[in-house]
Amino acid sequence: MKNPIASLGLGGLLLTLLSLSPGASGSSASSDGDGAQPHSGGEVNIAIQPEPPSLMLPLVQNNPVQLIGGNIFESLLRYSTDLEPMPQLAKSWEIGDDGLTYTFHLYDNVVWHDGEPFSAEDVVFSVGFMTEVEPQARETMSHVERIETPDANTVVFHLKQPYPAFIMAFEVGSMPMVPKHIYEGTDYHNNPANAHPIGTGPFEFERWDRGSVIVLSKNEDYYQEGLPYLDTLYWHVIPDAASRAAAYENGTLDVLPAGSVENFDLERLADLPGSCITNQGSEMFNPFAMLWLNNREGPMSDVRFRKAVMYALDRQFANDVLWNGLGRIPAGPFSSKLPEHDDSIEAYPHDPEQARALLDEMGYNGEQIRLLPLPYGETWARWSEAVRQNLEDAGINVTTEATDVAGWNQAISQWDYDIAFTYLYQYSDPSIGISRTYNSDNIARGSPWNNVEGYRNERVDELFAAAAVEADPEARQQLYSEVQQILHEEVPLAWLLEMPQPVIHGCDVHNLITTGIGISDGFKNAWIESGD
Amino acid sequence: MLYLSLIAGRLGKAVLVLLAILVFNFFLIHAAPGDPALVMAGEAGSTDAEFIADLRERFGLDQPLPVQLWHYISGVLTLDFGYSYRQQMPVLDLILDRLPATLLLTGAAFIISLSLGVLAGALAAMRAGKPSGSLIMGLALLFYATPLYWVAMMSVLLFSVWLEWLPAYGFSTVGANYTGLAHVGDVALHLILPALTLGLFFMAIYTRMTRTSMLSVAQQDFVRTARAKGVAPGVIQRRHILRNALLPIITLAGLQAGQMVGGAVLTETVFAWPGIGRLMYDALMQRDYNLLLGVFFFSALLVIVFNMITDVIYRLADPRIRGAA
Amino acid sequence: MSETLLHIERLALSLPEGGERLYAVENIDYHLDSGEILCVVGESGSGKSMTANAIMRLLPRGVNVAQGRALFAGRDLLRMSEEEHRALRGRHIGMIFQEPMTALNPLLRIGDQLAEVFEAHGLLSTGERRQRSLALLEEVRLPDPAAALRAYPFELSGGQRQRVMIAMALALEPQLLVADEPTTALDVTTQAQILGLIRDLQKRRGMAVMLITHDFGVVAEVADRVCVMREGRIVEMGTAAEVLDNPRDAYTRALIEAIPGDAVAPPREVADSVPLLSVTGLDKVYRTGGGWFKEKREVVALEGIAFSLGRGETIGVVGESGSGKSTLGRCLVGLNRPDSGEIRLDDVDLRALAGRELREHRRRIQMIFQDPYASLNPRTRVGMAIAQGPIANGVPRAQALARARELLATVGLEGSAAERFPHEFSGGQRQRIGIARALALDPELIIADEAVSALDVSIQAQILALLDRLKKELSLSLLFITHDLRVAAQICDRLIVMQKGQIVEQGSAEQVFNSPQHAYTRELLAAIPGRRRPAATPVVEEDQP
Amino acid sequence: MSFWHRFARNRGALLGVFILTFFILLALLAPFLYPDSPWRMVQRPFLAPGEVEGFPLGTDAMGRDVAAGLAHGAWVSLLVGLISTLAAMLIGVPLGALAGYFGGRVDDVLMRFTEFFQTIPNFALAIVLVAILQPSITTIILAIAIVSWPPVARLVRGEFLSLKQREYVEAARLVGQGHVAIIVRQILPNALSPVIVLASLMIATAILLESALSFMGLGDPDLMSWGYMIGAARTVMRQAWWLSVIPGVAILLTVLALNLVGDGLDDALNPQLARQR
Repeated sequence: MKNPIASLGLGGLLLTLLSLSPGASGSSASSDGDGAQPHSGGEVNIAIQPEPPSLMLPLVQNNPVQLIGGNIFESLLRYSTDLEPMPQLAKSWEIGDDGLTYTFHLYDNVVWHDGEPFSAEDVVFSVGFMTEVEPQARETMSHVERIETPDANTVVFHLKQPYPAFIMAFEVGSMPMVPKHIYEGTDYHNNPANAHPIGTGPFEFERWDRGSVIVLSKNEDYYQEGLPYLDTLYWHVIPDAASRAAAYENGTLDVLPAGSVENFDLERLADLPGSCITNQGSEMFNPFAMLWLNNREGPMSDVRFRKAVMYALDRQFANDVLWNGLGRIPAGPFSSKLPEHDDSIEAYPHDPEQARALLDEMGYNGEQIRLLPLPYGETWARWSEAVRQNLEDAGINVTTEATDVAGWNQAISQWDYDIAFTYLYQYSDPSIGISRTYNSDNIARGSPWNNVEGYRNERVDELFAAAAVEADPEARQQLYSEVQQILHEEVPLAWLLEMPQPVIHGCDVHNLITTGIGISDGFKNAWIESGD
Repeated sequence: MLYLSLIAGRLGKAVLVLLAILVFNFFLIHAAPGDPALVMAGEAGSTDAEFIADLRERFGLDQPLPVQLWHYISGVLTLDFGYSYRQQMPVLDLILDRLPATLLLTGAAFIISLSLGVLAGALAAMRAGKPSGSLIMGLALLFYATPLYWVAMMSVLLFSVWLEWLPAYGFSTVGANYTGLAHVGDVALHLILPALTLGLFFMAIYTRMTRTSMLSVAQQDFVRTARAKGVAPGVIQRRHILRNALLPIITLAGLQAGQMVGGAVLTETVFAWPGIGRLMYDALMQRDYNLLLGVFFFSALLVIVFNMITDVIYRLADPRIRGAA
Repeated sequence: MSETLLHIERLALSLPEGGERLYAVENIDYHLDSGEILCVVGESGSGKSMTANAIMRLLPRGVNVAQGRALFAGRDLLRMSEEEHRALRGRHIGMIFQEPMTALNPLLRIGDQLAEVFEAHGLLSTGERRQRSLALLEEVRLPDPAAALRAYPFELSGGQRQRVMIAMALALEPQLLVADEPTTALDVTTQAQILGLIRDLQKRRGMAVMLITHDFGVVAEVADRVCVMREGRIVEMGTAAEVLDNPRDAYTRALIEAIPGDAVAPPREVADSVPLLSVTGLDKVYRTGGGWFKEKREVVALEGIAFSLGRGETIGVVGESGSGKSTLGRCLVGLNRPDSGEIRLDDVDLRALAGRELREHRRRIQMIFQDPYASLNPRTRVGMAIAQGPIANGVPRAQALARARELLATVGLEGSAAERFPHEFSGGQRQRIGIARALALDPELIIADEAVSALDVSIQAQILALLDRLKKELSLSLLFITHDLRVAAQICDRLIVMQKGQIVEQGSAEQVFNSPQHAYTRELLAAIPGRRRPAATPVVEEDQP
Repeated sequence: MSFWHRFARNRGALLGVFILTFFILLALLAPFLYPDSPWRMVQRPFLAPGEVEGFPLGTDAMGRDVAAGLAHGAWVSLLVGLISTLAAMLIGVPLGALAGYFGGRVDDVLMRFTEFFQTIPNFALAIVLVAILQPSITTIILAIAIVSWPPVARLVRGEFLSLKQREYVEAARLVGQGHVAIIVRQILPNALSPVIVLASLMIATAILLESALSFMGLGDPDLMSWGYMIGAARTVMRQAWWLSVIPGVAILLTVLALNLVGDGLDDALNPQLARQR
């Protein structure tokens, strides 16, 4: 069982753009609460990198598409930074006591950007659309037995069996609403409307100068009175991180989504007068950096070697120097953000001597270990240099094999690596974001996102399976604690960091982040002080 | 008539070279690890083999390589450059969209480097052996030796961040919606830094070359003849020395006008210039085969066009070639 | 009429440090009167051009006036300001140079280059300049002057360009014309025409001419007075008659005597009746261009060439540039491939052979090249250069090198020369090395292509004498290709006269010289400079360096 | 006058030799001066030059010794420059020699081939090659060689075209030397001077090209090169300008020195040849 959001998660690999705060909150709040009154008007300039391939969010769900598309498209719900469902197109909803029926009551004054009314029929169509084009949606909706539309503004989902996570499925990136009157009966991928996407969101697509800028303008007919506040959103395509920093500095840009500048620049930019930084807005994703260790072959198949790697890593240094101390060092496979995290587990300390001893014990013969860095910019490059140095200091011989994104995908999905950087989203539930990495039935060549390290442990498989369907929280916690202890002992892969996802923006931009997916949820509530 | 047949001959050759480049690049690109489906699947985080297979089928990547090549080439022969997998737009549209920016950038850089370079080189030749001449050559050498991207970085820092004289990046001021002359002025302002950066290196080359060429022409007999006629030194420099010295520069300029397109990758990246160099880099990283091949095709086409223009100019400049045609 | 126009007093020009000598010229003292032609004669390196360059302020970098004056109409040319001097140049002093091919700006039309003379001195309107230019081209007897005005230099022949140069130099009717080797690069008939033209114009305009030359034939043709230079000093000066007929200085005498006379050498014994080489029906057409869209151009280089050469015989092939004589030589040695015809060496048809056999026979014909500077690999030691042939033909290296030393001795060089590089030798010495190389494969026939034309006269004579001796000692046959009939006369038994790829006349040297049958031969003979003068008998012995 | 004498007369060339010698020594002595890996994180990050004793050039964003990086980087930059130039020569010289010597159809085919490579913008081709073959020192050298040989081939061809007309070459043909001997012994040595001059400039260009590739993130991740240092310093330029300036100046000086030496070689080699012609 996977949440469709999972599909978005790894899109973050392209260049981390989504924000999530693992604990540490930003140095300054961007949201409400500073007393100022919202007012209409004004424009906001945001960095976007890389240039999205398309804005048709229902068809393409990588990060830049979602960053922009979240303004154009909407789903039934949004989720707060505490991951509580909030109204969006559905003004209210009920879940049947048996956990089998989900009833959504839609706003009745919603129109598409082209003026056509939005109705329950569109919801049904969208579910069909997404299950057709998107594998994750296919899986989520496999729990649905049938959908009913008693009237134009009501949708009822009947599930085959109870599935508590279903209420989390209506985030805009996973289940965006697609206009039935445009797409029904067409070849979705070649529909001319893809170039000019039509949604129900607070902003409409206006213009795209390829290579320069994407412009969205206010949806004057938005169904929520007074929203949005802003007139125009300019998404600037600037391929170079230093240029993005410079553009923010000279006032051209107002918002730098997470990952748009290098971490080294964060502190400086945040310290500029009138500049704010926040770590909120990625709670839904929970990115977690780690090293794949190819358990199948060579020294990595020996648990002592894998432990030696854990001892060799100086994770504190990486967090302090590369992540501005904003991240958190994980003790085991579960992010400390998750309630299921077992606090009794202690992190492996940085202890090269211990690493050396383990290597001696196993009889490591100095064979070359290939390290595959993540090709997503300078921070990751530096990190891999630091890790290589850590490993070498512990006596492991390392050669780095640099690749571009395509090469990385190829190497990981074909298991052609010894040690490789990656990061994955853990989401709000271990059964969605964590078990997929360790379950032996998830070992399959051809994808970079499954159990690519090749770890097999029947007990772990059992525990994950049982925990996913365990209704009793305590029993569930016990199962997850045991899993964590086993994994901590067997080190199928090396856990690096609960990654921070700081967003930098001008303090005059208010209400920027109001939900658990941050900027990706759009600028619906945002307003700018000067309003010029 | 002879002229026409000559051009026809060149065109024939050019078409062959272009086709060869396409085939070469086709295999080169397909030799790269990964494919567009894998990249897109990777971005989307999709784990589903069906999804990837579906993408491959949609892109026609499931067919044998020779078949794909045949489809591509026969498409190109009818001026159909295919569809960008990633951008989901016809390659031709994408390229034609970006081409003007690159032409503007390289054109400006070309004109700046050529005019300033020749001027500086001529001055240096006339002042050879004097401190001012050495100073010009020293500067030229400095420009030549400085990495392009480094100049770019430093000039953004200096002119955009510290002095705030010039925009740091981009093609025009976003959101300003200038029209007419104001738009032209705006673009021109944005053009200054990238064009200078790109032009600096070539300017240094032209400076050095002009000087060398002028000094060597100055040794030739007809210059002595002109002196013996009592022609004033300035006129000798201009009419006799510079004019002849420019011939090799024309050849070089033609070669380099083409190479500037390649050099623009760096400049376009640092300055966020929406040109075809960046398009190429992105297409490469995304394994957007059709787009990448299209960019290669057009940049090679540019080289060939520049070469032909050079040829024509050379013919106009040198009566001996004209006579031999 | 004779007033002194130019007076050069105790002129010395210093050379850059580290050279072979301190001064380019030293203690130069002469004068030039209006209306007279002064010939400054000397071999290369004698400094004969330096004085003229100093007057024109065209000295090469590093050469400076050390002392002395050059008074032109009473004013010192060497000390006046550049502006003053520039006003004189072109207007009062004109100059023409040796190399007409490069002396005109290739990118400007002839008319513009002529008009520039007026423009430089701010004279006449544009229209008038054109008119004067046209008149000038007529005066130098250029065919179709109107077309020539519009032409670019590359469209004119060497002779025509030299006429343009003369027209340019004479445009403003200068009082003094400086002509630096004006005919050296030209064919003999053209040379005669240009010399005639200069003489003619000088007479009509009464100007003074300083004519710099290495050729006493030219001196005899035009000079009123002669100034002979050697190693930067004047060795003899006087009227043409005095110097030519009665040279006081030994060097002058040697120079004059070294000019191959136009009398035929004493008839030699009749050569072997069995021909070593016989050539029949040789044709060669050069094709340029071609390809898809280019027009083909064809130049007939050889057409129906037939002759034979006996053992021990020397045949001279004479003709002007473009007559095909060099192509003939190159076809014979195999550097060019004839289109058709037969080349038989001792009844072996070389054209029918291939591979090893061909190589074996090719070896029997060797060549001596024109340019002693280009014919030796600058990076190969002399001994190796000679030994390379035998080594390539299978002789052991040590043996070949030893033989090379012997050959060096044969051609009059020390054996130690084998260890040195070509640039350490003079032109004459290099030509000896070239001969040694040709001998290394024990050839039966040697083809000498303009083998002495790049050399100074005195050296020419030595090399000719060497060839003559070797020919006798080694019983070689010789095919001697030259544009210089005087040289041909000195060494050849028989002569072949070529024009436009065809043999127009052949016969014994005596026959050809004394009773030329073909009009072209007569024209060639008539054009030899200084032919009126009775020739001195060649008495030069080959001197050992 | 000897080659060295003429060369030494050119003050710029001497300066070039001086600078180059410095960097070569630095490269050769790097393993002794800085026996530790230049990647080792040894101090606080972002130390300014001279701030802490023992780190005259400061430390980078990861606390690595910039001086050590510069020394080891000298080795990489010079090595890449030298080997890729040699490789370009190995492709360009034979092709140019064959084309120029045999002329005709051979020339036609080889020159079309050369033109082909000249028609692809070379920096773009280098990027594609390195990206496709995956960045490593070998692929970088290969890519640089592949994009930089055409000028060599053209130059050598031009020299061969003119030199094969020389009388001494014809003389060699007459005495029966084979094609190989003529190409290798007669023409090649005389064609080498301009090639050497070109080579010195190509080393400079190769160093620039390597640094540009590294800047684009296509450098060998295991080797500390100057281009890598600038590329890595780009993101911290505002915090620590010296991190991009120091290797930038090193590249600048090396390229400058190579050019000065090239000019000196040109002066010293070519007049001699001119005189011998």
